[in-house]
Amino acid sequence: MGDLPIPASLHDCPVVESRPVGSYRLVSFVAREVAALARPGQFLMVRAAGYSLDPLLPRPLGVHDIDSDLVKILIEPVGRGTMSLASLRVGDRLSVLGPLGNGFSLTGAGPALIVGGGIGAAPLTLLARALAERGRHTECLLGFKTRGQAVAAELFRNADVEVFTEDGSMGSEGLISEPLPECLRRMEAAEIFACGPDPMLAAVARTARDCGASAQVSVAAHMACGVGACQGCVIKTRDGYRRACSDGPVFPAEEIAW
Amino acid sequence: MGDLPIPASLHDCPVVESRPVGSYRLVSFVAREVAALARPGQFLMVRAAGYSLDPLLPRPLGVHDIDSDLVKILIEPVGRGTMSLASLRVGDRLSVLGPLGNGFSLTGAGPALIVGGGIGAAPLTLLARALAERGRHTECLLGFKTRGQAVAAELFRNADVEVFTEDGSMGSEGLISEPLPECLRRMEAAEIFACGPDPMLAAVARTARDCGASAQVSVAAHMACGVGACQGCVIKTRDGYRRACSDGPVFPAEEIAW
Amino acid sequence: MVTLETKLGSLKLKHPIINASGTFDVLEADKVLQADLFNEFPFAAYVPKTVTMQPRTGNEPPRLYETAAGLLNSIGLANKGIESFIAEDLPRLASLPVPVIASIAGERTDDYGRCSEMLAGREEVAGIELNVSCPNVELDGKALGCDPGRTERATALAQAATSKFLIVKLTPNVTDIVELAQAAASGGADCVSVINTVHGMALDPWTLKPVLGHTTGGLSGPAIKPVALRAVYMVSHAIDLPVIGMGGVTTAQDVLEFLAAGATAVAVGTASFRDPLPGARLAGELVDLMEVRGIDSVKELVGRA
Amino acid sequence: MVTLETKLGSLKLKHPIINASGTFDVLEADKVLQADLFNEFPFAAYVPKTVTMQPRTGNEPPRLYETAAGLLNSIGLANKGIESFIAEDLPRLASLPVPVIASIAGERTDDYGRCSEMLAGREEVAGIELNVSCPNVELDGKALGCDPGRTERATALAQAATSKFLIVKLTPNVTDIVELAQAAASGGADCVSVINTVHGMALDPWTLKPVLGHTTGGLSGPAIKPVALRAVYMVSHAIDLPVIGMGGVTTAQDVLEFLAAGATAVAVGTASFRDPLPGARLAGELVDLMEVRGIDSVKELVGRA
Ligand SMILES: Cc1cc2nc3c(=O)[nH]c(=O)nc-3n(C[C@H](O)[C@H](O)[C@H](O)COP(=O)(O)OP(=O)(O)OC[C@H]3O[C@@H](n4cnc5c(N)ncnc54)[C@H](O)[C@@H]3O)c2cc1C
Ligand SMILES: Cc1cc2nc3c(=O)[nH]c(=O)nc-3n(C[C@H](O)[C@H](O)[C@H](O)COP(=O)(O)OP(=O)(O)OC[C@H]3O[C@@H](n4cnc5c(N)ncnc54)[C@H](O)[C@@H]3O)c2cc1C
Ligand SMILES: Cc1cc2nc3c(=O)[nH]c(=O)nc-3n(C[C@H](O)[C@H](O)[C@H](O)COP(=O)(O)O)c2cc1C
Ligand SMILES: Cc1cc2nc3c(=O)[nH]c(=O)nc-3n(C[C@H](O)[C@H](O)[C@H](O)COP(=O)(O)O)c2cc1C
Ligand code: FES
Ligand code: FES
Repeated sequence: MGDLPIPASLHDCPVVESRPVGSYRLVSFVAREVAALARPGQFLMVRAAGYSLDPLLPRPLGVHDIDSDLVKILIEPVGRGTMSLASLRVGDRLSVLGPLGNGFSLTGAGPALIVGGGIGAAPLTLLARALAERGRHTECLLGFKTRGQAVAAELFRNADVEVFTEDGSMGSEGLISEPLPECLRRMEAAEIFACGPDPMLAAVARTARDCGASAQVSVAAHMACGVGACQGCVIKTRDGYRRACSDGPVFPAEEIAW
Repeated sequence: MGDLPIPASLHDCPVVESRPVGSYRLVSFVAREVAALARPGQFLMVRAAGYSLDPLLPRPLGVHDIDSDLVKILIEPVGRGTMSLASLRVGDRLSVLGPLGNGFSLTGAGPALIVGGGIGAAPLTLLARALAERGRHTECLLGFKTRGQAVAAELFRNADVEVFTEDGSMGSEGLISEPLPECLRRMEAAEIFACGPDPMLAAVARTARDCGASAQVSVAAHMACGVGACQGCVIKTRDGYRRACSDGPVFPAEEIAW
Repeated sequence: MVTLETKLGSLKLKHPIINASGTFDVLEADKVLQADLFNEFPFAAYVPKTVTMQPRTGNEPPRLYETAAGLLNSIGLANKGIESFIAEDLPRLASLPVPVIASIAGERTDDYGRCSEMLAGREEVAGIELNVSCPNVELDGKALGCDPGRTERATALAQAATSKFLIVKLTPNVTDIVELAQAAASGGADCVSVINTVHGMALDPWTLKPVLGHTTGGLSGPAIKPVALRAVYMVSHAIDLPVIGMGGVTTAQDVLEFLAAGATAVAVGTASFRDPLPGARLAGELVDLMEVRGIDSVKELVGRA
Repeated sequence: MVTLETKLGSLKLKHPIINASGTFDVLEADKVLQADLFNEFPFAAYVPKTVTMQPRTGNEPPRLYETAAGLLNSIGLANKGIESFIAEDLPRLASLPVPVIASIAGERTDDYGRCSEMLAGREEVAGIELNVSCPNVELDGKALGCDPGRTERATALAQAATSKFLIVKLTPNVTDIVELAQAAASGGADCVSVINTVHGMALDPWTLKPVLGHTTGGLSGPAIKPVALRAVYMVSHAIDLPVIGMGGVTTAQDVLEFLAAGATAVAVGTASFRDPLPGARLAGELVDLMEVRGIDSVKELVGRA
């Protein structure tokens, strides 16, 4: 996926904003080079700079948004790494490696459907904007567990967004896999771009195949190096194990062995 | 030394001030119970509250000052524990166990000489005030490596303080062991109270013995529990190993096996 | 409704969290801490510091050094000797509302039998833990706990001397800890404790000489949790005795994981230095973690990994 | 004037910091990172990922999990096989400005001889590291690196097959690592690497099942530094060969301490995941630390603990 890889490097970045967005946390930091280079679907390896050796390693986080020199990430605090990143405050510093990974390929044409599940929505804002800039008709289906997460949909601003929650506390009730086929047909969408939990991505892959659309999916895996060196982040594909960090994180849906 | 032990407990304390004092850092936090109970020479086991498991354990720090509900500590950043404490900012929280240890015994009488070396001066401010309140003529000899540390002498406010630095960059040049005998004689001091590096404490012990004064010294040791449970903080005394945390940190100088 | 009550062999525990030997001293804590320890004891059993036949002054200081998420210690089994322990401490421990598990170590293999015999008639003692694994002393020449034959013999001697609940505490500093667990089982142990500290060392950052007076020490704390969890998992799958899991337990989540890995009870050591009375708090938080997972009892939890 | 130049047996190194096998891949890094790696290589030698006779796909994912100040991995020696390594990678590595130390592991003891023979004639290869200690695979039945006899034999086979600088990489997962070091020395090793990862395990916090697809894994990073430092100290005092120290090296202070403990060179593994090119930075900082201590050369530093 994506185009030619762009050189990544390690950046020391001051946090300039950190605010809650529902149960997520939106953190902005200054990172001029990353802001200039990053493309939709790429990710960063992010950790707090400082004396502590715990958490030890950076965590992979999607580039959520770019605003001149500022890079924004959206964090779901699920474990010690993300919790400690979510607890950083203005003035704290981040160590950031990136931009990394292939990102979404934007060479296609025709109507595009963006599908996001939970925190998987984070990197899709940048993508929605990039597709719109390319003049492609784009709609977004975003699915969340509950309202506390779903309020993150507001971060998609001008995009055409439909929200689903499992408990019906915001938008329509249900999983996005349900409206997906109907929506694809209505839009006559040629291409799906998806990021979210594995079962959602598998459903996207199935639906795309059934409807004759192509699909690009961004997968998740535990990572250590983020640059293809450790073989730690592999996922099962039709060609055997491939690295989520440097062969991905975006893959053509049909390549993944679900 | 000291009087009856006073029950200690674990407190969650917000930092309300953190500012440099030369190369040290003065940190104030709210800890009503500690403020009410702590006596000169007692210490606290202090760590940052939060997700990180590194640094793992609290560090022993003397109670430097008390101001109604506020407790103040003076930190010399020498390693990862003290550096991470020194990097905390207003709003961060501390986990504080204390007050701990016996503290200085204040039951003596007559002129008192306070001797502090480097960061060993930290707990002596409270002591200087307590001795003055008891109407005892008190003078302080404070020795430092260099000016960056010696500016901490200003924290002794109204006390009668003489400063020495090894490089002569502030106060008189030299080690405090040099003026010590002369000062003791001039003051006709009955008692010395000292805290600082071991060689300094040993010099104090020798001089006190030679001049017929008594001396209480506060010793340092690596600690884990701070409450007498782990046997980790022992120092050599005439009665064999004794715990710096619960048998000390203040000992009669003649008991220590230098 | 979640219940934390559990049985460790013949011992009834009100919850699965006990203290690790050498890291919590109720007699000292009672003097220093604001807590009513003899009425509301925070752990489900009390394990005092290991005692030996003769009093020991312990190793040369410094005895402690913090490492990344870990603690090195080289206390060297400083203790007042089993006679003073029996005469001075046991009577006071009698009024604790929880079972007392005495911990003993031998200078020679025979000592395990002799110490057990001395404790055999004492009602205050519910169980005996044989510490065959302290890395900070070389009692009896080479570490007894690394040798299956001698571990079995020490256990058998203790077993012959007393009918009390017998626990053997294993060292991780061996090629195959399962072999040692099997030796303890063959010797007649009722339970094994897994693990004692991991061999380690630190240099003073400035002088570059060993920090610890004893040169090397034992590593404990969160740093060794993965090592301990694996040992608990391996041992509990290999032998039929209950396992007390320990090594880095700091949070209720850690307790949950050690139980899932196969421990029937869990001991807290180094974490007591972050919070001096963690037992009751961890038990409370454990209930919450079990509730959200729909797990009703410790029994259901043990070994579910 | 501080000089960092050092000799690791017959290898000349411009400074004492190299990379640990499996944690840094110059061919991948050159694609991804903004750095002129083939001209300014950040380490003093390059050790590629271990290769085996046959290609290996490696273990079932997940293969990584972070623990307190540590990292568990169960990669399982995923590699393209020694033939592809020789055909595809070696020619490209030839232009590196530092010595290349190939790392090999055997499915059977004989493989160490066969792989060494295949590399013997290759000019690009300055040295060979025998990885007898990967905890994530059970090649050849039981771990060869825990058995002194087989470690000696594997070393002797390699030694017979090549005159290249021969390093044996030891596991800490044994009762006595010195015994294994002595076996490597008897087999004809020129150097030993100390240590590979420590056995460990983690459970998923939510499901309470083993996180790693392979159930257990190898622990690395600062958490194991005390274990590694002790091993380096013990081994370097016991045998006459140079030691490459590794295990948790993250800062220049760590490098200093490993050298003081007895290592002649130091390898950086997990820390490369915090900073992808730490070698040159650490070397620079090391100079400062040596200067303030009045230490002029690595030689003066090695073993001074
Ligand atoms: C390419 C990529 C982009 C990502 N973008 C974002 C983002 O924009 N915002 C965001 O909040 N999260 C994102 N994630 C997920 C994030 O990296 C993980 O949630 C994080 O690594 C968990 O670390 P932790 O220490 O908080 O949790 P841990 O304590 O390590 O684990 C908590 C739980 O999360 C699971 N987990 C741990 N590490 C990962 C991982 N790397 N990937 C998936 N699950 C994991 C564990 O199995 C466990 O159940 C992304 C992941 C990838 C691979
Ligand atoms: C009763 C008592 C009161 C103290 N009061 C103060 C105070 O008010 N302000 C203050 O800044 N410091 C005080 N100290 C010293 C402080 O506790 C140590 O500097 C601190 O523990 C070092 O931790 P670290 O992680 O920063 O250093 P480390 O990285 O652990 O070590 C850095 C250096 O400090 C030495 N060191 C480590 N721990 C200790 C220790 N507990 N005692 C002495 N040396 C140690 C090491 O040998 C090493 O050389 C006090 C110590 C005691 C025992
Ligand atoms: C300071 C200290 C003293 C210890 N003393 C003993 C002891 O006397 N007997 C014993 O069996 N274990 C002793 N241990 C080991 C602990 O009981 C426990 O097995 C080990 O520390 C691992 O648990 P943890 O990581 O929770 O501390 C001691 C540990 C520490 C840190
Ligand atoms: C992800 C990963 C992969 C590794 N792969 C190898 C390997 O292929 N061959 C090998 O000899 N050691 C391998 N190791 C072990 C390291 O080379 C090193 O010995 C160990 O990690 C300790 O060093 P560290 O704490 O600096 O990482 C690997 C370690 C990690 C973390
Ligand atoms: S994270 Fe190391 S190869 Fe992908
Ligand atoms: S620090 Fe534990 S006994 Fe003093």
